[in-house]
Amino acid sequence: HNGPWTTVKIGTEGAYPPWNGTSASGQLEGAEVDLAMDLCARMSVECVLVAQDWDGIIPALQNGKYDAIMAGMSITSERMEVIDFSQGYATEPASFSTLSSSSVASLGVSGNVNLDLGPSADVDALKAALNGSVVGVQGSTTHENFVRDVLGSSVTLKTYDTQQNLELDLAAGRIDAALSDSGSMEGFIASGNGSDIVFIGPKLGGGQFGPGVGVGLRQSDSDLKDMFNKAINEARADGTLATHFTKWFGKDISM
Amino acid sequence: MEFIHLLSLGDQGWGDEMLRATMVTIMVSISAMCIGLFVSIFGTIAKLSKNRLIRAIGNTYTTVVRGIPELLVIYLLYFGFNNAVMSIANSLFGYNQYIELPVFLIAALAVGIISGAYSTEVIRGAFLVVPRGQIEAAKSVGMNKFLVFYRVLIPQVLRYALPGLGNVWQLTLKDTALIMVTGLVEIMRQAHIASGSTYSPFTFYMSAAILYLVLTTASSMALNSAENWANKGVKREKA
Amino acid sequence: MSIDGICISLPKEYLGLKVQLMCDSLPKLLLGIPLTIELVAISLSIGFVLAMCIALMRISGSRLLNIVSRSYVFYFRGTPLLVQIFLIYYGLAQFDLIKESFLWPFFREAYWCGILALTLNTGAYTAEIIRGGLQSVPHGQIESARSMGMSGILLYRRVILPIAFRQALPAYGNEMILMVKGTSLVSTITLMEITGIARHIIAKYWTPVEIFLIAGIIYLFINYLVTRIVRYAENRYTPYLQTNE
Amino acid sequence: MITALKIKNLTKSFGSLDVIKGISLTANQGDVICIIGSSGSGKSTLLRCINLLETPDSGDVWVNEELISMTKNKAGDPCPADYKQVDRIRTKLAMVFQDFNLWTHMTVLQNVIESPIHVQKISKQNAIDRGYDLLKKVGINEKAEQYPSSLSGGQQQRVAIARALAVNPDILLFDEPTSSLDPELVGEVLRVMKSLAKEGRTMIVVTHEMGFAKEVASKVVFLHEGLIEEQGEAKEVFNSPKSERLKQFLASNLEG
Amino acid sequence: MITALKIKNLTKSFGSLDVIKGISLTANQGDVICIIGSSGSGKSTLLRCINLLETPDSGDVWVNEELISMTKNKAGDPCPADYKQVDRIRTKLAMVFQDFNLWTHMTVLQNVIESPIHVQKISKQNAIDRGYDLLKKVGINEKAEQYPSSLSGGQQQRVAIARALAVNPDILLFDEPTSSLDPELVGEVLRVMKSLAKEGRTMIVVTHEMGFAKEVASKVVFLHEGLIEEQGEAKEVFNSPKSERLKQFLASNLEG
Ligand SMILES: Nc1ncnc2c1ncn2[C@@H]1O[C@H](COP(=O)(O)OP(=O)(O)OP(=O)(O)O)[C@@H](O)[C@H]1O
Ligand SMILES: Nc1ncnc2c1ncn2[C@@H]1O[C@H](COP(=O)(O)OP(=O)(O)OP(=O)(O)O)[C@@H](O)[C@H]1O
Ligand SMILES: [Mg+2]
Ligand SMILES: [Mg+2]
Repeated sequence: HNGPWTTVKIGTEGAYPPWNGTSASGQLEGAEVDLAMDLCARMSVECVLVAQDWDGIIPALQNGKYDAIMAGMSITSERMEVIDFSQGYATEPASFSTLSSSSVASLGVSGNVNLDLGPSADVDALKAALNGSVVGVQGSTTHENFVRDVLGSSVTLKTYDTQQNLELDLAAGRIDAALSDSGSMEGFIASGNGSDIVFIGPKLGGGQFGPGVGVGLRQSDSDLKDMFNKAINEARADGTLATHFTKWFGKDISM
Repeated sequence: MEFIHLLSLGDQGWGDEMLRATMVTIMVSISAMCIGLFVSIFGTIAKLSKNRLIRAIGNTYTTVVRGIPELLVIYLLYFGFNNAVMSIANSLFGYNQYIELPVFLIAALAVGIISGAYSTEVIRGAFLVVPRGQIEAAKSVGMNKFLVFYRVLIPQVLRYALPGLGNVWQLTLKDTALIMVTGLVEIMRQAHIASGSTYSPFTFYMSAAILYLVLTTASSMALNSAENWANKGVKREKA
Repeated sequence: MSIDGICISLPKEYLGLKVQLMCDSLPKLLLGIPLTIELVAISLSIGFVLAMCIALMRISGSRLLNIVSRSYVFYFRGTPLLVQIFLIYYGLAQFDLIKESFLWPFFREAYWCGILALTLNTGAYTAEIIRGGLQSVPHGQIESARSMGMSGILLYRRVILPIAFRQALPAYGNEMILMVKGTSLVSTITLMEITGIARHIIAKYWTPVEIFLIAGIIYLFINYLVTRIVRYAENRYTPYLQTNE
Repeated sequence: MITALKIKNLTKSFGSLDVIKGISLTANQGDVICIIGSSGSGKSTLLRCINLLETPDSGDVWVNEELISMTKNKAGDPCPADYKQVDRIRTKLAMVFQDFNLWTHMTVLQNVIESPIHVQKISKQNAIDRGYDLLKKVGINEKAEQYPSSLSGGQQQRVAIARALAVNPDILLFDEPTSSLDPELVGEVLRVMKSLAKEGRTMIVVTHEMGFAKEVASKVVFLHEGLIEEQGEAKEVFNSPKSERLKQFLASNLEG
Repeated sequence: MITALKIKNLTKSFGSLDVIKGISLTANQGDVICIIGSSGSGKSTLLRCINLLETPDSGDVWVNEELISMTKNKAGDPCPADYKQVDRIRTKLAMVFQDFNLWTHMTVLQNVIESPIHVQKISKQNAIDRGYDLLKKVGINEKAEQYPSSLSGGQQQRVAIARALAVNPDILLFDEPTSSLDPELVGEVLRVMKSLAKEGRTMIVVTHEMGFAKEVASKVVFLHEGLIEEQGEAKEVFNSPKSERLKQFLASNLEG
């Protein structure tokens, strides 16, 4: 990109509430949408939000369809090979959920696990409980990576194009359990459509899930990365970062 | 009734979004059909050409595009076209900025290229069924190549091609459902978004189905009257 | 030499395409072929039987059956296959009535939902093809059969149906190709056929163009085989229609 | 002598158009009856009523002195009382159509043996043997394995005749069997028909070939507007026509 | 007297099949030349070579004493030297086809006035007036506004003749103009052709209608395997054929 940034296009999915969703008036909405507006104001650039299916969200960034991704995308080493990230702005643990009537529901909820800290008994218990079941995740996410790496062939993996379709199929009983970020699933449970869904096992962080969610950027745009880092620092310092996430998640998941 | 609320107009319902998306579907379909017809002119010329190489190019186009799932053609264009345009711009003009093609254009192009392959087959077929004798009759009264083409061939080709092109139009209309993957908010994507946000997939996919039915029915009625007009002078075969 | 060996020997990139990656993903994509073929074969066979019933309903003379078959064909030819797939898979699960019924074990499975959607879709198109075939049987050939004492089932079995099927063969060949292509859409409801696997690989390497190119070539090859089979059937069953081009 | 075919007071209309207005006709075994008349006079309809390809409105038809029994359907329209009888009688009454109507999906031989095998339940080998004989008779046995579409019109018509003969019919009905043939092909078909006439086959022939009628017809029937305007021996009818209509018809037909 | 048409040493082959093997022929103004011969003898090909619907391999054609100039294309195949000349000469040489080949997307009148308006650039009103006259001449003026598909074969063929006459040609070429007609329709077309012959039109007619040939031909040409086997006055040729081939041909053709 030549010259100073005046307009920044930001790609998001619009199907991952409360991070980013679509309202009944057809507008994008969610914590990241508010945050994007806030950050752009701080960077003194004009912001345009672009909706993009998750499948193509990284190729479209590389294509130049937009300049940044804010789509609840976790920072991982795998993604770092093809794109760059700003510093993280939020972190939300992942957890498994299931229907309360399901046999795996008896596992119950256990504590927090940081996968960076090595093997955990909670994870082993989870693996044992899920043995032979069908587990759904949104495709090409950290959640998918976790299921592949840790649960491997002990479960049948189903991947979905959106978090919402994953939620629909969990509620419909087509899968035994779903792995997703806790905040999204809490939102679904709270919406009333998934009222018989319960969490099981530990809340997972670190490891495959990476250090948190950040702004995805092209590797060539280091100037834009600096701008975002600076703006995020400011937003964190004056508390607006926390305000945005509290508003949408009902708790502060900012980092 | 829950669905009335969901489909209401205004900020609380998705009715107005669905209608707007229908307009987008219509616009993309029309653009794609036009692009397809434009492409099919060259496709037909290529496939009827005496030159083997040109004929091979024409055949490859129709065979490949009709043999690959539409979804893949759209994906390939969506992800590959920008790259291709940019590398061409780069190698020809040394221009190395991101060139952004509007999603609408890419979507219309993608469906247009598919539609063009089918139109090519239809138009080529129509050329071949114009009775050779009518062309000879035109030559025998002294018409030159241009007159034969313009006064005898084209009117008949149009007539023979019209029903087939009508089918291509219906196909094009339905193929636009697949461009939801490009992010362009047409009927199918709007239904997808709305059903995801409201967790009422049946309501919205059914609405989408009905909207498509309305479009296909209305256009087939229009096509029928066009055919009747073009078929003046042709006896209807007895049923 | 293993496929890995071949792939390594290729240049990493050519014309901006990641050639090695394309080569590596080929065997993975090929694993999707059995499911693709299975979906096509099952939905085409059931769809054909369904289409026969629909076509017979259409010519049965009963008003009710006629309206039912017309509406069915109207709906499934007038809407995109993708809508049909989504409606059956996601749409029906919206109703508790269905989730609690004996049908749920069927609708629960993406596999069966996919087959159902593809079957209903091809059923509608095939019914029209069969109807066209029946209509194209020259009236004189039916009359000459009648004049020799044939009637009823014998007339259908020996003269009308054989001629109709032969007339319909090319159109049915096209329908088979449409079905092969149609299966790519069931990747949207979690089925891992060729396109499903392609999307999966893409999600890992973020290289849609390369992977979809390979997938496209596989489809092209399958459709080439379908064309050859139909061509063979045409030569076998309609030698009198073949032109010596 | 047996009456091969007897028609009494036959009528037939299409909607408000009365096409056959009451025709009676008798053919003894071995008769060759030629039906002539201008276009639209009802020749084809008469022929098609005989083997019930059209259902007559009223009147009776006897084949080999067996009456085809008719009844009325629910709507009050006439229809055959017994479809089995119709199918059986149709094999006694083979028809040769103007445009051949060979089954395009079968070879020449298959066309000929189809009805004997599947309708008359003759053994396949017998049917094939007889089929070859018939094809030889019409001079086309070397084309047995070809498909009809590869034959000339005259050859196709000869196959159609062989096919009609294959059910061993008592009466042959011909509806303008040469009129869709090129002039050069007419000869070969007429030759075959003449040989059939010499064999003593009963034939009812709608034709424009006056030469043929003169040569072989035992009786010529002139149809005009759904009625028999004149009938008699060929020589008589052609050389000294009585009715004004027939005179006109013969004049216009010979001029070309 | 002007030579309307002169052909010298014309040859034409398709691939390895020599169809015309060297034919010379002259037609004076007002001549009616009938070409007869069995199927495949090259009659149509000869006619089509005259107006260059087929390009002759060698030989010359003069129309109204103007030589159609030929040259060779890059591949070494013969082709017209001047396409403008060909188009011009074709309006002097109108052709009437066996299967009419009327333009189905135009009414009868439009068929007739198409070439005068667009090729000869006659004013539309003039063309229409002349068109009606011609349609009246062939007895079909009341069908002017109908489309060809609603006409009978004989009527279509008469329209085709009117269309050919509309360009005011010096020579009319007919290729079996009655052979795809029902026997009853043949008469009406032959009547029109006879009246043209009486007017003194130069006509080259490929035909199977011996009666017509006898009546109007100034010369009958018998083609056999691409060569003129015999020619002469009609009476002479039909009544005392010299060549064995012609005798055979006439025998087989009259018998049907
Ligand atoms: N199925 C039908 N429906 C309505 N009208 C019919 C039908 N078949 C024949 N006709 C009419 O009945 C009349 C007699 O027809 P028919 O075919 O018997 O005449 P034809 O003497 O055989 O004439 P041609 O020599 O032209 O074959 C014609 O006016 C025709 O239009
Ligand atoms: N375009 C062509 N390509 C190849 N062969 C041809 C072509 N046109 C004609 N022939 C062959 O040339 C020969 C003469 O054909 P032509 O049509 O001139 O015969 P004809 O005397 O008009 O016969 P008919 O009376 O059947 O019309 C035939 O063997 C025919 O198959
Ligand atoms: Mg008739
Ligand atoms: Mg010819």
